[in-house]
Amino acid sequence: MAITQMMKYEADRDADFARWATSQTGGENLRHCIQCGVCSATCPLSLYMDYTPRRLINLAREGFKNEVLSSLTIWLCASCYACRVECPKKIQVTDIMYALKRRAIQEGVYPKRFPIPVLAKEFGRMIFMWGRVNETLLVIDLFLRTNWFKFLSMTGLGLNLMRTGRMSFLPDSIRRKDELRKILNALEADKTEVAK
Amino acid sequence: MPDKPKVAFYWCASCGGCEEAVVDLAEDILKVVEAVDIVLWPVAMDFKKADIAARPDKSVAVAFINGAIRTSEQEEWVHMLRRKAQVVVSFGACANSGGIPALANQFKKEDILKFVYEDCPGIDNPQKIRPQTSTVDEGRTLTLPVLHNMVRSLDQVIEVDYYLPGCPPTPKIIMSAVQAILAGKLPARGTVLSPDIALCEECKRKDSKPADLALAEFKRPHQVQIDPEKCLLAQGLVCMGPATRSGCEALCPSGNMPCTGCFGPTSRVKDQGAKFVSSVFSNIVPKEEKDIDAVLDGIPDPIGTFYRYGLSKCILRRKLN
Amino acid sequence: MKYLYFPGCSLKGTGKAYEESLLAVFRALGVELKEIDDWNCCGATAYMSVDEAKSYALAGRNLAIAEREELDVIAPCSACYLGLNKAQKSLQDHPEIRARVTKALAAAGLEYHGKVKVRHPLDVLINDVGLDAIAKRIKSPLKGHKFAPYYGCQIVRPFASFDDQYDPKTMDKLLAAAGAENVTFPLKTRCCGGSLTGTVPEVGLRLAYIILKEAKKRGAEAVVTVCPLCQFNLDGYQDQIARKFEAVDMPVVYFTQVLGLAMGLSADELGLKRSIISADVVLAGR
Amino acid sequence: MADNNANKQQPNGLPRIGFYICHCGSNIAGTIDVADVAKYAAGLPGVVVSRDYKYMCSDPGQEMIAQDIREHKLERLVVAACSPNLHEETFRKAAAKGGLNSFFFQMVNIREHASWVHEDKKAATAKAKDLARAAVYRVRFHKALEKQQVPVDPNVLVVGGGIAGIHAALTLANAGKKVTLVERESTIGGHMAAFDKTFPTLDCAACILTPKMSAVKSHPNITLWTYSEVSKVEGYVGNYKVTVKRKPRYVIEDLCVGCMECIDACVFKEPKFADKFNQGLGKRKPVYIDFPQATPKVVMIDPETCIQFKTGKCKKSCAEACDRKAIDFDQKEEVKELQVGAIILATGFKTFDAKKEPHYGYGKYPGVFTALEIERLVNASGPTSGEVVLRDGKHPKAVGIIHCVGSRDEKTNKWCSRVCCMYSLKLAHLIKEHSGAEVYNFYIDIRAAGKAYEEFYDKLLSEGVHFIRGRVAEVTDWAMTPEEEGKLVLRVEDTLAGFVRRVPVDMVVLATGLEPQADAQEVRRRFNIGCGNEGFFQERHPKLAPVNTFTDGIFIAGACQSPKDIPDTVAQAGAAAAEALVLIDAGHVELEPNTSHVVEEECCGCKSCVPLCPYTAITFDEAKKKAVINEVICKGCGVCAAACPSGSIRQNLFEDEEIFSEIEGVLGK
Amino acid sequence: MSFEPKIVAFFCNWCTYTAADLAGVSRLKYAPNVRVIRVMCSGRVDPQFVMDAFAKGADGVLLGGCHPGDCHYAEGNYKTLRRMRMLNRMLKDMGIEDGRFRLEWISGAEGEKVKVTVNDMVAKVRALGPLDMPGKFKEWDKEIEELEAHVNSDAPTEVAHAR
Repeated sequence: MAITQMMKYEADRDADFARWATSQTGGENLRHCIQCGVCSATCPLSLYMDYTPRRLINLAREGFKNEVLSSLTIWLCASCYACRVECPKKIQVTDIMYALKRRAIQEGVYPKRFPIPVLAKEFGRMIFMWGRVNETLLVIDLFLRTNWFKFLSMTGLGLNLMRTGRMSFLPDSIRRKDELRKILNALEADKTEVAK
Repeated sequence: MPDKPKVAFYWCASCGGCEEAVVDLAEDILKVVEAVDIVLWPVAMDFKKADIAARPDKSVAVAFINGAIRTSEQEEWVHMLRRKAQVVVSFGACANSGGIPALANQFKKEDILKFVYEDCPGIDNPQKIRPQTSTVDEGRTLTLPVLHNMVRSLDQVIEVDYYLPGCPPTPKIIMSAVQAILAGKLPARGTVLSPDIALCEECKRKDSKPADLALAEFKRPHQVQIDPEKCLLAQGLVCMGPATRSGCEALCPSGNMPCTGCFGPTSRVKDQGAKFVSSVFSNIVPKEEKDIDAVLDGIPDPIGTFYRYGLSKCILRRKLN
Repeated sequence: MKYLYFPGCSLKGTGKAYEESLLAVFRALGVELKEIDDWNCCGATAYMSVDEAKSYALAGRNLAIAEREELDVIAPCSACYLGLNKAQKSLQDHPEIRARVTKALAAAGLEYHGKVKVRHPLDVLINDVGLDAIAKRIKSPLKGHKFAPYYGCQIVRPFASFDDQYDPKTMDKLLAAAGAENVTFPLKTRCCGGSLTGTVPEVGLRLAYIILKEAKKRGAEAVVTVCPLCQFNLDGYQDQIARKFEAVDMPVVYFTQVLGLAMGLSADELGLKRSIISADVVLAGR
Repeated sequence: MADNNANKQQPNGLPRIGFYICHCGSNIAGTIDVADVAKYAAGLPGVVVSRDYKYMCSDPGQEMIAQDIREHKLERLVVAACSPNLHEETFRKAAAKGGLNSFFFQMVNIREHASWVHEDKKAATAKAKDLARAAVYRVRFHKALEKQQVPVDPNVLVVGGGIAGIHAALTLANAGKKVTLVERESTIGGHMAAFDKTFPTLDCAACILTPKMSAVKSHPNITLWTYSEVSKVEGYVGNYKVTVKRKPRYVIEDLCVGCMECIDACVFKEPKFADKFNQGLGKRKPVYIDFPQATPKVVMIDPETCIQFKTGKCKKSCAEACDRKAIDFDQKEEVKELQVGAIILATGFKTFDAKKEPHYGYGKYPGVFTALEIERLVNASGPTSGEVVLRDGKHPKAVGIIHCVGSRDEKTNKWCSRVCCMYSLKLAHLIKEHSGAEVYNFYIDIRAAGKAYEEFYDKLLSEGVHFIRGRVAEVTDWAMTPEEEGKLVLRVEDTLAGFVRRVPVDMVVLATGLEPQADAQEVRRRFNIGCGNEGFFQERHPKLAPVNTFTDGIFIAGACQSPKDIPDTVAQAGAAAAEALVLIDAGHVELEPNTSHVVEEECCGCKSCVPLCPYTAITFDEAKKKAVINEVICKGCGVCAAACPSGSIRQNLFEDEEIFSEIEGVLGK
Repeated sequence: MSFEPKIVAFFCNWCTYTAADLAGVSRLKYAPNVRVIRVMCSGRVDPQFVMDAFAKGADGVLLGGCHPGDCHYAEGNYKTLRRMRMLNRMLKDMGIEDGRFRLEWISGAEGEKVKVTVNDMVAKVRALGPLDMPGKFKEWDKEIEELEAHVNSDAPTEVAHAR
């Protein structure tokens, strides 16, 4: 059993990160957290998380950026909003998770080969390309990029879907693709402008 | 025998009604004519501007000026009269507070000219000709006064000593003012020469006014069969009497029409319209905004209603553009 | 009655049966659905992890197109329903994001005013069509059938605009109108695992398993869902669940399929053959 | 004297004004450059003295003003300091001490309205100058006024017969004042009468409360009206007229001795109807008494369940059984009027409705109880004689107490209800003692601040009660493991351990929080006092005037003001009684002279003002045809002054010219 | 420098003035642009006061009273509401933009609302820009000050002005 040091120094904190987190949509109430843990208790996935949502909230507001961004927790959030509905301080936990996911992708610190961030990026790419998502192509793409072996385990499901006519290998596309691209590009340009 | 006191009458932006009012003195006018020398009265006598200009300063005992001030010519005249006269009496609602002409302060000068010379139905002016202050015609330069951007009361242009209220002032208050002046029994400068108490005091309908009006609706005179005895406000009509100075002996209510406020406010009130609103609307029936609004909708033109004779003296003076 | 219809990607793919049954039921009820012209993906949950403003802009394009007609939008997929509604609310609450998004939409000649109402078919069936009208169309009631009504998360959370957040009842009422019995199901609004079932099955499968197992324990012959992803997770992964936990063998159908059956529509037109776990038990007795 | 000063004028015709600005330590001077403001004020027209001083409200500060008034022949006084609600009276007295009429004074609020709410020093200083200038302009127009003195009625009304009302009534009665105690329910005692033991001492609630209840009943100075409600309050401090409705209990109170023969004789042989006092866990008959020590000890008949009321065909065996003929089926509501000088509101609280947290399963799972229900269950005189049993009669082996139900939650009530931690500890102790069950407390924070409270927590810890720090997400009956089958499962994050737990129990106790009474808003309107955002009655000052309200002569005590436990409630009730005594023993009150009056010769008699007065202080003199204001009745709102269409009504201290000059002042240069 | 609006507020003693005191006691921070004039009841506020404040240079006027049903004087705030609804229409007709005059109900417990309202109003009035009625009055009256020059140039011998 490896022995690790658990203590943290003040220098390990990143105050800017904490400020950033509270400035995100949904993060306004982050500092109101009373650490009651109802978010963790109601979360159907907290049993798999490395930090419970409650702990993650506390880490975020204290500015422990590395722990937060590299945690599995943010990727295991399934966006079921149970925590947001239960929170006695009206903290929009789900939206905070989204903000943390975006930041993790931006900084490239998400767990490598972990399928969810890859899915998110592929999803975005597919929308830019076609305007719609073909689930079959998305899943194939995803497993090619992450885990060949797991893909194989899915063949049963694939066959089932084919049998019931629920699978298609042709991308479904919108007609006015440039219209959509104009919108997305405008936001991209706007973002760089904001950054400047 | 010493000279009789010299008196000047002048009119600015007015309808002529104030002149009528002087004539309405009927036989009393003879007493006036007997007592004074009229040195200027454009509506009735042929004096020229030069005649007055030639007079020494303060040589005129009293100048009665009616009408509001809208043009540079009116402005020039009243400055001159102020200089020549010992006492200037602002005569009638227009001179006192802008009167009906001041309702034009709700509009821009340009909009008014455009309407009058271009858009008004019946106008045939394809070249969109507008009056000019100066025009050369066959070598002669013709001038017209400048039309100001807003209508002013007389005291917004020159100092005024006394005010005779009304649209027009009634013969009774004119006569008592003239008598007071002739007798040298003048009150403090700046006084309005009519009782400083609101109109209900002398209204015959006063006793029929209930303590609690509890109005849930406002009506306009043409919408109701007006009860000739009952308080007009109690009938849902906008009667400005409570916010209007008395002295007219409630002429309009006696004629079965609501007071429209031509005598202006009492000395304790700066803004007649605002004060009337404060009074009458405080006690309408509804409590919810939308219900209140429904009652207010019964008064489609608040400014025209509450400032019919006094927009120049509204605290805000005119509409901003 | 006429509505705009936003199918979303799933209803054109793995959730085909939902679209087939939904359109069939609405047609039978005399409600016209007009598909939104050239709609694009709503952004679902995944896009929010990429870019917030763009995610709202995806919804914004659909809403802007929809706004041209003065009709409510029906979004049957829970992710689409929430995605579009959340975008509406966020754009209303956050003027700075709204400004960015409207500017971007303007770049493509689109205008967004936030006028459209995005609604779920359950809402429309209960509140516009009405239970009475539906009851009149029930031709062969599903007597003796017992179902677990399963709503999933995103139609009652975080907003609960047409049903109770903790104990939603609209589907219960429809199923009861169809003559079926509802089992008491405390997991009505628990998460099915969402996209995790596919991406991280070691985590997601357990969530699906808990729901299926509890439905079975409570005596349901099928789980009835309102969401294509719930249906996909609960139906499609049962072989893997059997391997990891135990075999449950529980059919998972759409509420529109059940309703359609009771209205006398055929299993084929309702897409009942598209279930991976055979839904024949639902057809028993007809 | 003031009037002498009034005519002394400066060469420019302005009265001589003294201007003072307070540092308030650094409270004002930390943000506002007071010296600069003083210098600025010195240049304002009329100002002959301008000073800044560390603490104007201190004795030397006040003395300085008095001295200056004499030395500099000041005719007007302006003090820039805190809110007039705090120190206006102080400086009025200082003016009087210097020989100036107190109303030749104007206060400028530069603390609450400037230094405390602004950070930008320059802007705050500029604001202080504007406000100072406004006061200097305004004060010129001030007039000499005198306060009116009005006698105070020595009788007191106490509303609410819980422990707060009982204690306040007894305190006043013992001081020799006549008190009427009005209680809505059929007995006094309130919530405390339903409790079993009290924390942290575990003495029995009944043992300490019932002697006080009987003392109320027997006190010669107390009139006790139960089953009664105040329906109307008129008048003003020292002179309130109160209307009380006495609801019919269908039993003549003076005749009934509480022998309860009628209850035995009732045609219902067995109690059949849910018993409100026992939270519905017990049963009663249509004729009943809440509990044996109810005060007054008078039975009552519930017309909703009594056969006679429902059908008119009962054989009325209760009436027959009563020797004293106390039962009166024709009793009607009575309306009584009272004259009192002061009123104490002690209307208490209600508990949070647990059904508003549906995920805790109250009303859905029979094993879920509220704390009040458990109070009755563990009570030896309760429906189970103190046995802790489930609704099906079984004994629980494990009990979970969920804290903060309807507290500390923005979805329900934001506030901490203050008493739930302690009563949960108490119930945990009692449940364990009575049943031997495993008891789990699910808490967010344990708030045990109070004398011997922490020690009580220690005691519970040592008794082996479980404490799991975490807010429970759900009480449910779906099982994941064989041990969970047939149990209620609580899902919670054990936040101290850092993981989620599922805890199966047989009984769940919801520690529901305290809320304002359902009709608190109506009551406060009736008594013309305020409520805070959360709906509890608003005290005049959170620290310095905790039992006063913004309406003089009306005091508040107990949980109607905010959640509090018994010791705090009793302390506050004593304080409220003391404040009422201060008012009564002063014998008279001084009324602010900010009344309005009609200037007779200016009034045209249009009556516009008459209906505007909510106190009917304005009448129309039919002989003179003028409106007249009765200044004793006038409360000084100024609505009539604003509305008089001919400007013929003046409000003292708020005359038109005073306000116009203030407007000019704040905006001037 | 950006424009700093001047806002005159009339606060009723029992609710809004108390709320402003509470905001102070709670050390809430808000924009320093508001000057409060205390009245006993919002019902004391005469529409003339509002107009006068604008005329004397206010860029905005805020009127604060107790919530409907909560008036310390029973119904004073309803009287305020009714007359101010009418005043609102008149101000609009006179060209004063929406948002420069505002009526808010703020109870004695709502210190926070004072802060929010003041900040919001300051922001909105700042966006509207200066009203500056005194400046406008001066501007308007320029046309009558210029007369002398005008008339003199036309007929210099004829006119001799008193002013």
